Amino acid sequence: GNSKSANEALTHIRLPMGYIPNIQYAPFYVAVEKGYFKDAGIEIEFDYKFETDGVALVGAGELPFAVVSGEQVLLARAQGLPVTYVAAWYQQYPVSVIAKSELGVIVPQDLKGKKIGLPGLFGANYIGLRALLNAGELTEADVTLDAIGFNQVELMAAGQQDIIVGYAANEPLQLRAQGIAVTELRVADYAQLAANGLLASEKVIAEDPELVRAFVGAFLKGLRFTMDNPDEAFEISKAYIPNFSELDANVQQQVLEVSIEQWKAERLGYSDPQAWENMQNVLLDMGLIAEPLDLSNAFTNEFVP
Amino acid sequence: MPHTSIFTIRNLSAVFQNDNGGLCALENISFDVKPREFVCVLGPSGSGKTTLLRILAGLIPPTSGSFTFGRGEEPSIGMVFQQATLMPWRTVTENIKLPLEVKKIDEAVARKKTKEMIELVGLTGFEDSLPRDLSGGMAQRVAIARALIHDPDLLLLDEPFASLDAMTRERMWTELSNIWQARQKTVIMVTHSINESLFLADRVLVLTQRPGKIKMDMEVDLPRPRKDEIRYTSRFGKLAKRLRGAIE
Amino acid sequence: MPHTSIFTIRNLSAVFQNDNGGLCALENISFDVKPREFVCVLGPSGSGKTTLLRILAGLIPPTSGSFTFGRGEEPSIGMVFQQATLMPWRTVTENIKLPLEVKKIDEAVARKKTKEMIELVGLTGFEDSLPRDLSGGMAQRVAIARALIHDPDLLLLDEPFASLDAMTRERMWTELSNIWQARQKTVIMVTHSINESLFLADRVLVLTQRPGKIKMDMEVDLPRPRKDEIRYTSRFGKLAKRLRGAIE
Amino acid sequence: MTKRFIPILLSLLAFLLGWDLLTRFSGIPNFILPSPLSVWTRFLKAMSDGSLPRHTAITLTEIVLGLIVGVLFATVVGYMLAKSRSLEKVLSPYLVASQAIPVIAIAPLLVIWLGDGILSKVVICALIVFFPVLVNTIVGVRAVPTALYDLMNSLHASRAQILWKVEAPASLPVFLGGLRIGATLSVIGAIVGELVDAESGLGFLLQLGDFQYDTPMVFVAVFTLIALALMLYGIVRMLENKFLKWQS
Amino acid sequence: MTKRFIPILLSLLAFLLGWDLLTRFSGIPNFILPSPLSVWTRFLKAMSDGSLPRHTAITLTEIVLGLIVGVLFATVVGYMLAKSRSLEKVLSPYLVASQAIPVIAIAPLLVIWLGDGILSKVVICALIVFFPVLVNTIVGVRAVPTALYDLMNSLHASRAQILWKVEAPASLPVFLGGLRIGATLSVIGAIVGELVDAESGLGFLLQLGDFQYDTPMVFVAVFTLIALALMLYGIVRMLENKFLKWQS
Ligand SMILES: Nc1ncnc2c1ncn2[C@@H]1O[C@H](COP(=O)(O)OP(=O)(O)OP(=O)(O)O)[C@@H](O)[C@H]1O
Ligand SMILES: Nc1ncnc2c1ncn2[C@@H]1O[C@H](COP(=O)(O)OP(=O)(O)OP(=O)(O)O)[C@@H](O)[C@H]1O
Ligand SMILES: [Mg+2]
Ligand SMILES: [Mg+2]
Repeated sequence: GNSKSANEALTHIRLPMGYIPNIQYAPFYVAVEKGYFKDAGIEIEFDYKFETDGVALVGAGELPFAVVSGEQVLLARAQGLPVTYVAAWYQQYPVSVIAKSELGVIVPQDLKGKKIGLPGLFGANYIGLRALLNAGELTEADVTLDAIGFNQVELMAAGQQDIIVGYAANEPLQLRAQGIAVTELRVADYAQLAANGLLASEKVIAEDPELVRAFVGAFLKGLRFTMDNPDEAFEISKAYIPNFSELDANVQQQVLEVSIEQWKAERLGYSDPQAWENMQNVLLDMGLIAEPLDLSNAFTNEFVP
Repeated sequence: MPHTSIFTIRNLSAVFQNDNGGLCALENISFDVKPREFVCVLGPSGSGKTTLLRILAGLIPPTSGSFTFGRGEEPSIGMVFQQATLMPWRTVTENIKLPLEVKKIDEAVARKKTKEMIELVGLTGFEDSLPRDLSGGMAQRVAIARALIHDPDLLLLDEPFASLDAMTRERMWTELSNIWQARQKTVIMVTHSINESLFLADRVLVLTQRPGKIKMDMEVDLPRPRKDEIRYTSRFGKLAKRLRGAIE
Repeated sequence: MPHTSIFTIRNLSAVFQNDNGGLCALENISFDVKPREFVCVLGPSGSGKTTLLRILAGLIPPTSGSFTFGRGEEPSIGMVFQQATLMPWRTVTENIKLPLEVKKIDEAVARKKTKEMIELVGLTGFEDSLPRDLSGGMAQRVAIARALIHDPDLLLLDEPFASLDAMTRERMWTELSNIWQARQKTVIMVTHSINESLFLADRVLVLTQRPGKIKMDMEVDLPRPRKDEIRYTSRFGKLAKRLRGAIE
Repeated sequence: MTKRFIPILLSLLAFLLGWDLLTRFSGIPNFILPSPLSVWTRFLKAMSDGSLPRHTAITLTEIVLGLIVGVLFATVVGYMLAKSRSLEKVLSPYLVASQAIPVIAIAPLLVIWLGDGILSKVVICALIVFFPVLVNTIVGVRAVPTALYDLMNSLHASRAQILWKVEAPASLPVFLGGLRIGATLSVIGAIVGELVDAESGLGFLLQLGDFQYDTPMVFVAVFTLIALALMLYGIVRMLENKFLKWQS
Repeated sequence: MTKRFIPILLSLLAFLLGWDLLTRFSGIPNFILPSPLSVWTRFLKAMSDGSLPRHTAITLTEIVLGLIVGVLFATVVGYMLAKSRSLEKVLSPYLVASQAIPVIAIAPLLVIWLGDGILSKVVICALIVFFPVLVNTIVGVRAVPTALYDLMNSLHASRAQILWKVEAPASLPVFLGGLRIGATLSVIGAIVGELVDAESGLGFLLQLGDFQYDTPMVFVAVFTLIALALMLYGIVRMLENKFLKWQS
């Protein structure tokens, strides 16, 4: 019921996405194309800058919202950034450990004694890996970590890495498309962790809660539509992704499929408090935050319809 | 006998800082120069002749002593340095034209004047040559032309004819004499040639070994215009002998 | 009359490329130099004297013609350039010592020899000065010392005494004569001074205006050692007059 | 004209051949090191769909603006620092510091202060261009021969005349060296800015290609960057050929 | 000695004060622009837990190795290119190209070919150092006065002697300018390498601090980088003071 009349000025929102234009952002593209944002009185401008810069700008009150991954919220709050997670998008933590099939890595315990390539010793990949190791009752000392930058697919294809960490909706699909048989250990299968969603500044929550509600609502509509009509969503997204024609349409379709799998929830947008507890424990365990936070400020389901 | 000097130099000293307590190049120099006077400065190598010219040109301040211009205002200066000091990126024409550019003389006038000067110093045909393509004497002639082109009140010449052959040098003497006589100029010229100084100067200063002091200040009372034959007169011989005596 | 020449120059020409078809600096030069001969080269500014020396030193190739060394092997060369050409980062001592370094002479020997040369050219007290702190004549004396220090077979001197005062110059004449007589040296020296050439040379070459050709090749049959008084002899006067005639 | 380019063309052919052989026989998969042909095909595609020209235009605009701003600042500041050692002492720590700060560390500050638009990219590019030009301006101006200052001062030239007629041409060789470095680095400067805040430009294409595993696109972007760098470098070389003719 | 640093200290104080006031009154939150005090506190912490020294040591090792490799290559290649214009024509497109390739574009190739250890970081650092040193080596060697080559050739000096006794000292001012730029950029070079595969070094600390929104840590890393850059810059300035005394 927040839709404003068409001739009223729309609220312009610049939204840091944290990654380059990608089919995973289909819900956002759908929400634009279907006019959900417009109906909510919002005009969206996508901004594909680094994730942490987006969070900092939201924290500084320069921007109202950002798309972020779960751990970012806690890390930011631990440093006193006044930001709150207002809608869950991914219900599953999107990271996987990917191994060449011949290694027979089926359960986390199989990683013991192995060398694992990951982009760097921080970031979602690292956190996901640690959660997985925890689930397998392993520590970092039981494996060899090898920081290789965002070159996991290349190095595995070149035969230099046999086990890597990556995103479930990306690296395994790319590797299989290259004809490399891999098995996958999904973090989400072993640990329920707060994952990607929408972040809002405390400022906008305090000053303009209706905007937050409208924004979340429009996004969730897009999410719902995408999950219900993946093919149409796929078609809609094409225009938003530069050079889409160059990409392997099959792989892109799979990316969307796998992503939709990770979005499924009984109540779209809902944050499970347990997932936040778990995430906090992982971060505490890793020493990335020093002491437990008041999680009630970190996320809210208040704006989720 | 009071006279209006174009400049007055009193107790001038110049000391260069170095590691062992400073090198005294000039000590207690005092002299006056009258307007339109042609003064030659002689002295052994390292006696401070160049230093004196540099002080007079205002390029370095004296360490002590004073030097004042008669009419209060600084005269315009034409200087020939001991090294030719050409700009390597400028052609002969452009190098000679420099003083006119600095004085913001109209380009067409400047071109014409430059052409005359090039003829005067015998460099026709080399107008567009770069300094690196000139012989030593040719470079020096460019420097002479540059010093004369803007018709300065005061000429400061540091061994301007040192690397010229006898014939060219004598032609230059005549030209310089003519210019000096025709226009209202004061000239101070360093030279190592006794002949040159007697042929050109009204007055010759001889400096001592370092530190340079004035050892002799001699009027040259030879009649003008001085032709080549004057060298064989007894008056010339006598003056030359006095100078040679002072230089030893 | 056959004689063993230290080098032989035949039909030498030098042309410098320029925009209008090349500038001919030397044309068809032929002469022989005997071992231990002292040759002076005179000629107007721009007549190719420096170019000739540069060809003899092997710095530029002649455009045509040949020049061969008598005994087949290249002699070691000591050269004084028209500009002093000192290395600005080296002190007086280090500049003078350079040829010994190039010849890889033992450091202690080199130091001693350098000290002697510094005394010879009257630069005691300036051993550690940098070139920028020297007067023009002092820089030239450094260059002279550098050309002599390694006792070369062939001296190529381009107006080496041009910026020296009369007294220093005459002292240098004597020193050069002594060195030349005491050691087995051949000297080719460019000068603008008729006196200088008659005082020092066995033979004087006079070049013409550009393009330089040999206009005169004159033996100087004055007895040695030549003292200052020789200038007032009639033989000297006669030779001087012949030279002056050739130069005009 | 055409002949001069033959060795370059040959080396280019050799490079392409080597690259092609590498992709064929090294076993490196195509999506890591694409073949020359696939890059060429991708290039044609990116040209025909207009994406490459559009993004190139954006990056080129940033580069040109960044270069202009960076070079202007560097020249002015460099000149001031060359003239004042005490100013240099106080400022240079900050200038060096500005070069050691990774853009990633201050990206949010840049966005807050300069916004998301072209300004931040221009500033990042200018910052990278700044330093080489600054240092070479200082080195170049410091090396201007003092003799030329003396000449200009003797002519009572103004500060501006000294700047334009002496300091600028004399320091030009070293300055243009700095510009060569700056122009080449400017390309990376603009890309760095685009990588932080990717929405358009070749940096965006590059990142997109990287994340989309569209390696031929990455190589197309890289070759476009190289072409831009070569173009800018070529322009500076042309300036050198034009203005430094006197040097060679 | 102490007096010379007063202006620097004063400017540093002013900088700290300005920064502090900025954080207090600009409204920019602490996690974007931390206060000096919070950075200092974080610094002490990072020192006491040993993380800062450890990561700094790693980065410093990369920088030093990268500098050595980059400078050595640049000097050798630069010298060769300075001597051969045709070699320069063929090679320089590739050298320029190497500077326009963003590391991100070839990161997979780098890691495949060089591994993910210190080698790839040293190479990236060396690549960035290379170019300024290369260009300034070329510019410096090209500007060596031909007169000094003539001098050395007249002494039959060997290529090596010409290199060490003339070319090296004469090109040193410009070369050291290139080194100043290279040393300053080397810091960023090492960091860029560390950003590609972050596991240790200041680049890792920086990225970790960024990830954790621990902005004071980011600033501690940045200030450490600045300190490293200043140290390297200072070393080059010391070399300049030592070897270029003759210039000032
Ligand atoms: N810039 C300088 N720094 C230090 N000492 C200097 C400087 N210029 C000249 N001198 C010293 O001052 C003394 C006088 O030098 P000056 O050039 O005036 O001599 P000069 O009479 O012109 O000699 P010459 O006939 O050889 O040119 C010399 O001993 C020289 O070493
Ligand atoms: N590198 C060069 N390039 C072009 N032309 C040159 C070059 N060197 C000399 N010349 C020309 O060759 C001619 C002879 O020059 P050279 O230096 O040999 O004369 P010189 O007899 O030594 O004269 P001076 O007595 O003036 O030193 C001159 O016209 C000069 O312009
Ligand atoms: Mg002098
Ligand atoms: Mg000559």
